[in-house]
Amino acid sequence: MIKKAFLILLVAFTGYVFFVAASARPFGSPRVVVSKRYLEKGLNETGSQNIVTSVVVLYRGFDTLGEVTVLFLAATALAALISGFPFERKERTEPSLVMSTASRYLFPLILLFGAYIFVHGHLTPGGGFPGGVVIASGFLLMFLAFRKYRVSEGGLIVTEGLAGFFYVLIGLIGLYLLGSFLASFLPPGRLHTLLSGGIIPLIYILIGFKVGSEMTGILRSLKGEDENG
Amino acid sequence: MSAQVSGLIWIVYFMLVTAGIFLLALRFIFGPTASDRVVAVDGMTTVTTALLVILALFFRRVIYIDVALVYAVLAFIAVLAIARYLEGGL
Amino acid sequence: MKVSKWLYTVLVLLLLWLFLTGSTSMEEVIAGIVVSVLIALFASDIFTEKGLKNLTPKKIVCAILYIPYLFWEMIKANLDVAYRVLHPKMPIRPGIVMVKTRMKSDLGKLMVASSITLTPGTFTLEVDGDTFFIHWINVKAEDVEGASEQIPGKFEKCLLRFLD
Amino acid sequence: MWNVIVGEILLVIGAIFLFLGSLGIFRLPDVYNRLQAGTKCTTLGAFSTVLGVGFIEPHWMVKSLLVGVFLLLTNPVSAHAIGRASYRIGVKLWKGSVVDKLGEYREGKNA
Amino acid sequence: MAENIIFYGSSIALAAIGLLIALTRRNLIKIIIGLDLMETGVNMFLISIGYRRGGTAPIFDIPLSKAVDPVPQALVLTAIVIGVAVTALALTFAVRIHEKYGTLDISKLREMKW
Amino acid sequence: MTFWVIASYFLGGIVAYVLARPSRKIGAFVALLFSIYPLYALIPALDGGFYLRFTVIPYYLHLSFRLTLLGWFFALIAATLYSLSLFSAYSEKRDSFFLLSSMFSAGGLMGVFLAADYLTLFIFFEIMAFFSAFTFIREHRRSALKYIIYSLVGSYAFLAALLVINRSTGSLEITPLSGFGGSVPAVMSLFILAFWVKSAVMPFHPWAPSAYADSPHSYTPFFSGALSKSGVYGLVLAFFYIFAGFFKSHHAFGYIFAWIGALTALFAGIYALLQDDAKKLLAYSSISQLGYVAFGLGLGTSLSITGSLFVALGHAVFESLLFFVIAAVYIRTGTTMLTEMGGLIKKMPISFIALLFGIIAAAGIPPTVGFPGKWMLYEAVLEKGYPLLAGAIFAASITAFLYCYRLIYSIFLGPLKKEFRDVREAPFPALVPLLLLLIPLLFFGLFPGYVVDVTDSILREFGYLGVPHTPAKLLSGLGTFNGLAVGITMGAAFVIAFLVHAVFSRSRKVSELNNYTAGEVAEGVSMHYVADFYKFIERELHGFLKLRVEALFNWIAEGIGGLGEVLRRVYAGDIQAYLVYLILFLGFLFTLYRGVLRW
Amino acid sequence: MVSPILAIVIPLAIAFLMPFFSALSRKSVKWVFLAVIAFNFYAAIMTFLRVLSGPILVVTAGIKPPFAINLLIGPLGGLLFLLFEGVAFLYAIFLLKAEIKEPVHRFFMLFLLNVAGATGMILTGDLFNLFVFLEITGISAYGLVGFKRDKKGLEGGVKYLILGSVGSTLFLLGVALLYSQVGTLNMADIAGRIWMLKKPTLYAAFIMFLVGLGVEAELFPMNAWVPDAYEGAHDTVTAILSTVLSKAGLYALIRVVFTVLSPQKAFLDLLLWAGLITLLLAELSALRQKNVKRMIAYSSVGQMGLVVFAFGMGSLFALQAALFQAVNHVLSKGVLFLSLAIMGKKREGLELENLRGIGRELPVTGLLFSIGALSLLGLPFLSGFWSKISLLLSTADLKLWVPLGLVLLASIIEAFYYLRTIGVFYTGTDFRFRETAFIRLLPVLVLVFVILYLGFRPGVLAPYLKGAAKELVDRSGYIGWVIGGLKP
Ligand code: NA
Ligand code: NA
Repeated sequence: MIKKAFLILLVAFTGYVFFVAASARPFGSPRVVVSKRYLEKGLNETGSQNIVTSVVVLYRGFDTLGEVTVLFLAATALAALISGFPFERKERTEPSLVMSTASRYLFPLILLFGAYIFVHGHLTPGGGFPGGVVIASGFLLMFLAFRKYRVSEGGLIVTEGLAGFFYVLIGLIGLYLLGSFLASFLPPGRLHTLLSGGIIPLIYILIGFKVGSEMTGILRSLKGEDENG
Repeated sequence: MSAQVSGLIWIVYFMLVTAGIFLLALRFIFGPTASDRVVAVDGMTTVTTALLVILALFFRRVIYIDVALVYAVLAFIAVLAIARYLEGGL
Repeated sequence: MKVSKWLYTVLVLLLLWLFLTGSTSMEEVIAGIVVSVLIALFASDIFTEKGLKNLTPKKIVCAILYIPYLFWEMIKANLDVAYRVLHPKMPIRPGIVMVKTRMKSDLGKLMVASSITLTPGTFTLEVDGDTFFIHWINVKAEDVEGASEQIPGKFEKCLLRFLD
Repeated sequence: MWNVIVGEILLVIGAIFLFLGSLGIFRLPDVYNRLQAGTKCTTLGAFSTVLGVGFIEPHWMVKSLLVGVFLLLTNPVSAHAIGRASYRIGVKLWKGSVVDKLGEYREGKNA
Repeated sequence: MAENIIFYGSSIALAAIGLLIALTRRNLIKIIIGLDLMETGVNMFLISIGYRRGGTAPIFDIPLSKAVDPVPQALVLTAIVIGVAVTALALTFAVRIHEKYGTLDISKLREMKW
Repeated sequence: MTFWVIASYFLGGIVAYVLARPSRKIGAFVALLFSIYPLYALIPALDGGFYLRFTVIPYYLHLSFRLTLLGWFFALIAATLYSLSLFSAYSEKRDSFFLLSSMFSAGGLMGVFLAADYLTLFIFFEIMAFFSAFTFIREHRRSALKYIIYSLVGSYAFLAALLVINRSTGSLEITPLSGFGGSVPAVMSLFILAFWVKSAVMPFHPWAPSAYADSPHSYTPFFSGALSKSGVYGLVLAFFYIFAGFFKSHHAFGYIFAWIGALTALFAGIYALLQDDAKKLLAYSSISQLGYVAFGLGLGTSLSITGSLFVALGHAVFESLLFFVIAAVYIRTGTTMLTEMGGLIKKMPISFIALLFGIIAAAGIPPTVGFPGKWMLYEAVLEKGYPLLAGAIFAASITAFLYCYRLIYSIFLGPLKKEFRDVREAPFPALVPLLLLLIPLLFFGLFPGYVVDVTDSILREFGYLGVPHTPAKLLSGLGTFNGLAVGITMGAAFVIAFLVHAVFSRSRKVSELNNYTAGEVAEGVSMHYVADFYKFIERELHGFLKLRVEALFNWIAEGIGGLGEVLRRVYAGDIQAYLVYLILFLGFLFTLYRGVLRW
Repeated sequence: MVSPILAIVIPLAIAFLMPFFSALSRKSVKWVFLAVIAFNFYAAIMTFLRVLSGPILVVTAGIKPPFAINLLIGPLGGLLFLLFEGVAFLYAIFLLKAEIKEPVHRFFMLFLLNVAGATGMILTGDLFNLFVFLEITGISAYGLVGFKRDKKGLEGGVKYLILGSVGSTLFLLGVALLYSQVGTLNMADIAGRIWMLKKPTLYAAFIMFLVGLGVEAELFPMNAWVPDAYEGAHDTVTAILSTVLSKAGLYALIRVVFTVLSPQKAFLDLLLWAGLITLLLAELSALRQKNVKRMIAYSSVGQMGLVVFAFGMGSLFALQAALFQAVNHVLSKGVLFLSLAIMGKKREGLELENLRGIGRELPVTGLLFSIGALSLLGLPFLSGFWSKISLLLSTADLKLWVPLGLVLLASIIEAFYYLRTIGVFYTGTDFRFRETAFIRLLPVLVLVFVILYLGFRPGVLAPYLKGAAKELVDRSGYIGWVIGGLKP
């Protein structure tokens, strides 16, 4: 009890002091240095009307490649760690008919919605990551609703492998053509339409595929295979 | 450009929804069973979805509706997952 | 049949796409077609059983007519709940009753179950074959046996026309 | 401007039903009754809200309705899933419940 | 100052609660949840840094007079994905540990000490 | 030339390591060849030295060597002893790893004597310490580790001194420290600690008995006779060269050091009496002899320094001779325990003769190399007029008689054990060092002046006057010692005594196997005198002997170990504890910076 | 001309494709791995040579810093780059004959990404990008540690994961704090605007960075995961953790403190004492360890402490010594862990008692182990001696007598347990000679060769170390490279 109280005090103290340090900055008027330029020039420079997207895919695109790698890494590590795990659940209940039927009909719609999100990443507050997650959630729905629903591992591997590879390839094309990795070698295009943003939609589509297949792969690994299917 | 919504409406709307969320939170906290909490969560997701759409109107940004849609999809699947977990179907 | 299923799926998806984008510009439509085609390639089997046969004019009209009916039922349901919730004494007599459905297809059962849930005082707790178990918020003694007609019956009349 | 008026009314109705749904979840006695209230009222409340938004900003109607339709399609399913799971793991009916056909049915099946 | 307290205070409180959970709970899953909360707190902090009074989402589908800082949003996106990755991995560890040790009690994981 | 004096050992070590894998004898032989080159190079000449440049950031460090007379004196001793020890190693069929480490240790020692700067000195000191430990770390890990830890404490103390000196003077060259800014006594203490430890002068001796006893028998002579001289070398450098100014002006320092030396000589002698292991006995004897050296250095007069250097030389000769004898005996008997031997005189006559001369020298009896140095030390202390000190050092010389007697008696006299009935004389290579060492043992005893020629030059380099002498004669303020005359007298007396004994002896000759007594012999009870030879001393000094400084050092070591045991529990395996540490550290940092963070 | 960025992105691309290679041929995986690492090594050599004539600025997305992420490879980065890729290359050779549990291709994917992550950490010029690479390195390391999926591996892995993710969360918090006040994430840009920071924020950010990165840099008290993770991990994994990973964490810490935040006296003092305490505690803890791998793990922690201590001194000389010591630690620990891996194959478990006489059985391995250990102890004419002596000389230069004494004390303790270990390795007789395959010895031999070479020619490193140290001391130079006028 004393230990717990001590820990609470310690954490509270840490939080308090940190709050003091954090709130030293006057709130609501940040010292905008780089983002000022993004907001002022980003639209014309990159062609993406969603500035967050242009920051994610271009200005900080290298981060995003790393981010994709992190997800890939987690999927890999997870698959490695779970490998050989005895999934010996025998007493799984069957999903209800209502649920499985609903899932069946919702599944393509959710996939489409996911695709919509990552295709329009430069126009709406979406992008490859949420789009990919929505797609994976569609697969999750199927896993939940059908005990025997299967996703081919080969398909997932091919998708994520190629998506990742093409991502790097696009970066390398930029390096080759413009001397800079991930440089946008496509024109900004017609603003506010689907065909804008240079390489941004391209990359976001790849990310969507990659994230979708990776998250699905993670779910697949965690689901395991029970003896019925 | 677009029509203004009366301030009173906002007040009424947000007050009611806030009160609702508060009640749901109470149910979530007091349970008593796990199912009760899931029911509270499920209710909350619907309320939140509505709230996101309303916020789109409040800020006059249609793009936020996409957010509401994503949220609705994910919340639905999450609730299903919890339900399946509860009945031992995972 | 396969092509029919696939085409049907593509059409539905493309429609949804257009709703989502809210635009009919060339590139959006093309993108929509590409996406729909891709998804339909591996999802059409689970999405539909009858394919394009779903799209007869009669079925479409019935489906559209079903919507206001459902809404009317929903509003009644909500007022009912409002009454029970707001009433200080909470006048409820809950219980679970068993009903049979006439719907054959999965989709039909789903629609019936969902409709039941959204309409006054009832919600579908469990489905086993054609037997539905309904949680009823205000069970009257005489209802327990005649529930089958009372609850799903009213939807089924309508639903049977465009689903089964 | 009529559309704004309609929209506002719909919004208020939506808010009221959302609140009532929450109140139902809070007040009603057991999981099953709470689900009754929760599903019906919140769904209608949300639908009313999106419809209202669609009226106020007509350009948004399609998209906004998509949200509503999605909720309409999914909420009964999730309520069903929760209710079924609760029953299966043995969450008791409220003591004032009058009949439990499902319990009888399951007993008959097991016997 | 009020905004300071709301935004910073709540994100730091969230992080602190997460930390406290990680420090006091014995169950590995709960510890992972605690860490996740901590991360969420930090992400909230990051997001609130980018806030500007009257700012809106930096998406130029309409002309904007004032947008919030897009950079923290991009950062948080990355941080969230990373958090998901770590959490997934951590949960896998939990699964395997439960298999090998028969428990999720973190204090039983002392095969190697001193 | 100087370069090859050192490099020859390292090169030879590697070559011998490789060749000894197929054949140990070839390896030992090659090692011997490589060890003879430095001897050959050292005997004739003193050349200027050389520099090796090692560019190390952040400093431009270089290794430099220089052959000084003092270094030459010790280097020659070391090179000789090392070559001799390889003969013995040849008989013992030492393996490749031993050859490598012993060659490297010899190279390290050579580097110490030839170093021209502190860093070089330190480097070779380290090499010497590590590789001498490696010669026996495999068989006797505990004593080797003990030895290396003592050495490291010393050499790191030296390193610290080196760093201070470099910080103050900006140079690492070994030169007298004048106008030194820092605290001289502190630096000097650090500096001499290394050499103090290495020369095993009390109280830093505890490593020596176990290390000498446990090191390979063929290596111990070099270990004791030469490696310990690196300590003497360093002390001489410190007292009379580097810190000469301080040493001259602070008489108390020298006086105290002389006392430390005298007490070392005395107590180590007493301890030597009580040992049952011949090598331990010799180890304490060695410590005792180095006590004499320290004593002489502490007195700080020309005569005493000369005496010290002479004792150092003598010690190198007779102590290693004695160890070589033990090695030879061990080859045949497989033991070094005094209580397990006896009566070997007829079986191993050459070894007996060598041992006899060795103990005569160790006891400080003319005309051997053991006497002149001690004579000079006695003269010096009397000249100085320190009667108590003189008493202590005389008492020490009595102990030497006693333990020497015990040594020869236990091994060669008395009854012969049954199991040694068929023992033969040691193999020839093991006898070579015995025979060769007898030459300097007698020659420098008869003609101490040749040694004093060298020491005089050394002293003059340090600004001291020499000791008046002729080849055979030494002059002190109080008297004269003529080695040759004494030698002739003693020799004549010995011949006469032998004749008298041969002619007039009436004693009955009994077999060495005779147990002297008839009747039942209890098995397992040693009938040999030596078992309880000096037990009475142990009884009398019981309380005092328990006060061992070793216990203090062990206590410190165990304390550190125990601290480690406690501290490693910080790593408790509990992840939440780890998290708490992290948060505590955060809290600590906040507290540390509270002024800045304003709370 | 090879762009240094390829050393990060090519491994990523190949890691993405690894499952294909695995499907084609299970054996090809390790060769592909070796080939990629070889490419990285080549890139590192090329970059190192180019850096000699001036720093390299690599921009991404075709947009000049600070508006897009950039890499900056100065002398420090070049040196570490070469070191990391060289060591990784040796490990890749070593792994050719290693026994690895299934799924093998996942192991190599993780390993590859680990190397790429560490490379990214040292090359990047952006603070948040550093965080991303920190996570890549960390997550791959968690996976690698737990890869054996036995009790020890899982335990070590999860402990590392928990501490590591708390650490990186704190680091992120630090980044957030900095961004909130300077509005930029480019390290050079922040460095140039550090005056904009209020002091509380500067200090709070420092605290976050120190604690956050201290986890990876193995600083006390954030290093408690180290022994457990090292003990539980596969041997080669332990080697890369101890050599490359810890250095990457250290680099991040040093870069942040010296370049980004400006080296305040208060910060440096803290580093100094934290390093010293880490050193002492770790050495004391190692003293009574029975398991050799765990013992070396503690020793590794101690060495990191020593390096941090040296960095904490902050003088140009001390920084050079610290870098030299870090290089030597990489070399020695590589030798120790790899040769221990070879020994582990012959015996059950790595308890000291089990390894009796192993030096007789594996004479070459035993000898290499001994040389590695002796270099660590600072035996003259091994490279460790020179770094230690330069470190001590700079300690003396700053008149830090108490720390000097403590470092020497720690060295004595270290000598004791290493020599004890070597002694045990050579104890006993009559062991059958069964030396391991040459291909496994080769990497160790190369490392030992470098140790010996540097032991006799320590000066060859001098100019590079000096350049690297200058890069750390001269902040304005660094800022100029990035913001000023280096042509991309
Ligand atoms: Na819902
Ligand atoms: Na997390």
